[in-house]
Amino acid sequence: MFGQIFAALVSGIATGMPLFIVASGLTLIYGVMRVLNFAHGAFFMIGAFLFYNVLGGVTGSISLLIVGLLIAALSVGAIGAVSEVAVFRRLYARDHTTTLLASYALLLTLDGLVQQIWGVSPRSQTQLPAFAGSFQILGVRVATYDVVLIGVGAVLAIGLTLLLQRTSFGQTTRAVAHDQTMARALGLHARGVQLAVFALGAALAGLAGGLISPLLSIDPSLAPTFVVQSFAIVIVGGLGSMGGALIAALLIGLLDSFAVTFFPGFAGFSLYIAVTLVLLLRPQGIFGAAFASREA
Amino acid sequence: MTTQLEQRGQNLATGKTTSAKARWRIPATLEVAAVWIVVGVIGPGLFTGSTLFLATTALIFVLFAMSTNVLLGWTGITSFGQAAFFGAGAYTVGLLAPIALPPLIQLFVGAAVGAILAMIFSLVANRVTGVEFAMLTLVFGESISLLLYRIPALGGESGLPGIPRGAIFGTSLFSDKTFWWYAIAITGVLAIVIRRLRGSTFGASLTAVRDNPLRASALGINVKLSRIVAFTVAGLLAGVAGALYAQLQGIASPDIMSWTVSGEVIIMCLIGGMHTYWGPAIGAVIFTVANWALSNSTSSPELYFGLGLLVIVLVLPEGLLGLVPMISKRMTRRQKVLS
Amino acid sequence: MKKLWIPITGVVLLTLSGCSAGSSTGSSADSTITIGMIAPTQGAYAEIGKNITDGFQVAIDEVNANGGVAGGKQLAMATKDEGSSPQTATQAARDFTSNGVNLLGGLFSSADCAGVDPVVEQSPAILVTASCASDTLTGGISGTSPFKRTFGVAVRDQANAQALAEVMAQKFPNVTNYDAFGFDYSWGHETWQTYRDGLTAADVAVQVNSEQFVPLSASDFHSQVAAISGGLTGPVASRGIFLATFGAGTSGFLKQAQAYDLPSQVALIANSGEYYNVARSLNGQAPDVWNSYDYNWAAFNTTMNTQFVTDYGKIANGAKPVGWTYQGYLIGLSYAAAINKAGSGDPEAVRTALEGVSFDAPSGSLTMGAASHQLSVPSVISHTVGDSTSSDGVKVIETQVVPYSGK
Amino acid sequence: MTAKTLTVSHLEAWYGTAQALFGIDIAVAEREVVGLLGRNGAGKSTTFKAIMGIEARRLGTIVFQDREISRLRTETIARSGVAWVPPDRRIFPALSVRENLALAARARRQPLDVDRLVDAVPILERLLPRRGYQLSGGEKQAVAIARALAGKPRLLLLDEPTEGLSPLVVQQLHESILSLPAKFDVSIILAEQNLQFVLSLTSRVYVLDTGRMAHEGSSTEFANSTGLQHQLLSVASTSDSRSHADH
Repeated sequence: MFGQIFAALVSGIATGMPLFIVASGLTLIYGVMRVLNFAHGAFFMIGAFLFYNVLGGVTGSISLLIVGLLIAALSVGAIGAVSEVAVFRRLYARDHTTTLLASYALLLTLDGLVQQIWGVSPRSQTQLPAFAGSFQILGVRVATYDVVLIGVGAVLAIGLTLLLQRTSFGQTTRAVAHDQTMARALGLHARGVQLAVFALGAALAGLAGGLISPLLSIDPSLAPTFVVQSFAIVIVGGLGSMGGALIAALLIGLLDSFAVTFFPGFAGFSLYIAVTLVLLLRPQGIFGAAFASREA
Repeated sequence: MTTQLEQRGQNLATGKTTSAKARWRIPATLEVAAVWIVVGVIGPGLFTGSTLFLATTALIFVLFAMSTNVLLGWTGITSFGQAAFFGAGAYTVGLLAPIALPPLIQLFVGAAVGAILAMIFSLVANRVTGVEFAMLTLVFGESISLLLYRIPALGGESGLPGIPRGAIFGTSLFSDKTFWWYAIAITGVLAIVIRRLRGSTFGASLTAVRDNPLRASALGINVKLSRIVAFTVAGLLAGVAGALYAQLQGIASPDIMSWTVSGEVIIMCLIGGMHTYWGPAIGAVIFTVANWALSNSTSSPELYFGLGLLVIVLVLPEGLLGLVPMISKRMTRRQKVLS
Repeated sequence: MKKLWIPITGVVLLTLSGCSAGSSTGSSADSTITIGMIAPTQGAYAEIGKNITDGFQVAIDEVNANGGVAGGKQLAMATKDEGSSPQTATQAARDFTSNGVNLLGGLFSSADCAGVDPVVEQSPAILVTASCASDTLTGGISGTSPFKRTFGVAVRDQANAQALAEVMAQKFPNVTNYDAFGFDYSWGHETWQTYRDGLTAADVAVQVNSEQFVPLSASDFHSQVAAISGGLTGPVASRGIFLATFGAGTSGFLKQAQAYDLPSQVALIANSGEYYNVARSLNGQAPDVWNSYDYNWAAFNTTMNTQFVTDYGKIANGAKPVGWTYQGYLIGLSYAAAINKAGSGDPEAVRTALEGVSFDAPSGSLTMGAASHQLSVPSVISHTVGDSTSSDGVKVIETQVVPYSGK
Repeated sequence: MTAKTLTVSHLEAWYGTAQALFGIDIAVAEREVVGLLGRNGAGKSTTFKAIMGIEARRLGTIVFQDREISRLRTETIARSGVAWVPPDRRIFPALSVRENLALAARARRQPLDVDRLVDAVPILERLLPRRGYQLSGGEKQAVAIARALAGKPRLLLLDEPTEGLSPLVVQQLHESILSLPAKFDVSIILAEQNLQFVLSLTSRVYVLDTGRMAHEGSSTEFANSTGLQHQLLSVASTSDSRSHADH
């Protein structure tokens, strides 16, 4: 029994951390611009395809892996920047339905573009030998790459929190997030901040796509798969809260792994149950509005 | 800003569009009836074979889009779960198929199931609004659609095929032409009902709720109740649309419950313009036809569809029908205020 | 109101452009018989759709090169998108018949067939389906097809699972501790059930460790893989994993299982459903897998098979045909044989001719059941492993053909 | 007259389709403090927003330090040296007071001179580590003024600074504002409902009435003319059109 619980705990964290990595960019963008971006899934998918393209399906060395990730993140960041200028910037003043739909339209567009560029055949990215395989800890088998992902997720969570809390960019970002007009009236380049945040959020999606691609079939059906989960994490975590997103992702991962282990019948529902309960009991999310608390 | 919204709200309540300062006016109900009769008569002449079938599909989506717009355009509620109520109507018809009830009764039951489901959901979810509410509707829709695979009676991925169309007043709906007339009659009656609702005090109270919930409640409107009623009405009409759809297609399948369908119906409203009566209807027709035409004429319809949608969202915030006041304004008033 | 003409004009233009796009597929000359293929051309299953239509194209190219059908007539293919729902598939079928194309083929999903079959039944058209292998759609069990106008060339899902169970029971009688992983819909559940019953019937004392079912659209199986990995019991030689998945589900599971070294901790991984394309996509890293489906290119040592593999390679950059390609190919051969037998492309005549028609195929002579409307295709058990030195990254270790049982 | 800091000519502005200002003229000299008076809704806040380029569409010319700014973006106007203190203060709640100040200084590429700000606004010293949401109304006002000054502006637009403050705090504020032009080399436009507060701080006043300039003259003259006061400010109420600022 203990072994099972421990195993579920470990696999829950291993399930949740990749979700956090995907959702972190979405959380960032939502926190500053209040945009729930459907196209985030397409950003993720493009990251996976680019990573595959750079490395040709084989991950030779750790430096190549890093180069691949950088290229995926930077390129997708650039796509994000273009989307911000071409689409989202024009919609910040509009209601959230319009923005959601615009991002959905962008998802469709990018999805179609990916099919045009890469075709429809699924691809596969081989794992770096150093990260392949698994080891045992307290009788529970743990995949080496899961440990890598957990590490990356932790670094991202800490790094993003420091960026937002400790740097001048973070201060400016939080000011723009809370009150764009006042920030501009002080002389802050709100538009520049929004552009930077959108690009950074997209880059995080691209990074996630590259990072998680060795575990997935890389094909055009990838775009929507993480969108609903990422939305759920942003909502459950408390809109825009990075810490909340981390906890929400881990919570959803743990719920899923415990459901799979102990209540297989509920497995597919765990995400929905979590979201429903959190929204009904605490509509502002676990860490409601911690990013930039609103007075109203 | 507020005044503009107010103005729009009043226009909406009285059924006027900003452009139409017409000296003469056809009664709104008559206008709707006339359009439906004209379309109904022209339809079978203009369309044959599979295009008539497509036109019937479009007609049903017109009803579905109009029902969704009760939330979206009238009340300002975003729901990403309307497919659940549409699907509920369709599956009701599928489950009733073995009993061979008359088609109209099937529609009534489908409407009731859609309405009850929507009412229960909105009662539970009532304390949440805005994006969170939209998220909750998405989760609700996805959970319901997951149930289709878990409850064996609902047929899993194959759904409930082989639904007969039945007969009405002794006339079989088997041929696509008779079904067209049937669909025209049902959607026409409901379109008139929707038109009347829109001009009623109920419609006006929804507009007030949309524009300013605080002021609405200060005016004595029960905001929560209005939202629940709007949601229930939308669920009821979506249920009818879904039931019709199942009768037309002869199958209730799980894909109609997917969140993409919920997204598509919102897109229909947006394409046409959600602040006009005709907007969702025109959006539904364009969407259905464009979707069909694109899927067989290009290898990546998503690309063109996405681009088209982006253009509409960015350039025509009030949808295609937003063009009408834009053009008439440009014609009558040349002078422009510098911004 | 008076400005309504703008959107209306738009609608009319769209309608017209749609009509012109669709109407190019009518059977133009008497010397050509057009068959309308419905298959996914976009989205997640577009590659499968391409496999099906490519296989069909190879068949009619071969037939046409050999002098055509019914006294020199050429076969031609028109395609429409199956979409992702029975509604789009049905609309495609209606569009074909409206344009006078009444010989239809293709369809990937059983759910879509469930929607299309009744529509075809009420139309002048006939339909030969590709991978719609659900039991309810053919006369597989009762011996009589529920639809007079629909025929099937795919091995029934349960026949494949049954064949796999028989071979596994014979080769691995000691593998008794099973974990199952499948798509959470009836195909997944029934395939696993059939396999399990098949093992039991062959006197294997099956013990089920866990059953994990995931939505068709899922791609992250961390929890399931971890649960299977953590729950393994008994010696390695007694452990087996059964996969009731295909496509991205299979490859995602295998990749995540490899991260847990799962393949090395079990004696066998068995999968019922098309797998070769998945093995190929894994860059030579595919684990050792036993699969059961309609076809493997290495299974048949006949000149016709060699011809088929060569001809397909020409249009597919040297790629090997997979089960779906083979199904498309069999649709072409079925139609060619039936049209020859009927002497014309008249749908009613072809329908009658299809019942009981026999023809040579890569796997030997096949017969379309007169009542069951089911082609007598054998199952192929193939044992493969990833091989980065092979041209397509897969090494076929062995194959075994399990004849059509007729049930 | 001394050199002009700001010259507003024929300023018109709109909220959506509704015109709110109908040709306003204002001139402010260097280190001058002028008052902007008017009934609730007369257009005082709109004038400030129009100068800052916030929300309202506008026509006319606004010359600030010899530069036409009426077509510039808000942030560019702010960077050129105009600072705005809105009636609702709008302190960033999640940031500390020091961060609020640092942000404003950095936006204008100025070093943050906390001592100088504390000198002008003494209560600032103990507030520095607090977060925006922890401040009282008077403290917020003090921080808002300090934040505006942190970027070393040449023109300060103070909108209803005494709104909702206790008499004691108003007194402190009075002293602070009095010292600003000399200490910070800044001109001030003070929009207020509190007539005595304005008249004791300014040399000249402008009085707005329903979007039009109704009176312009010296503060002493206006202080002595009860007729004018009655005519232009009679129904001054305490609540204002705060709802506009929330968008």
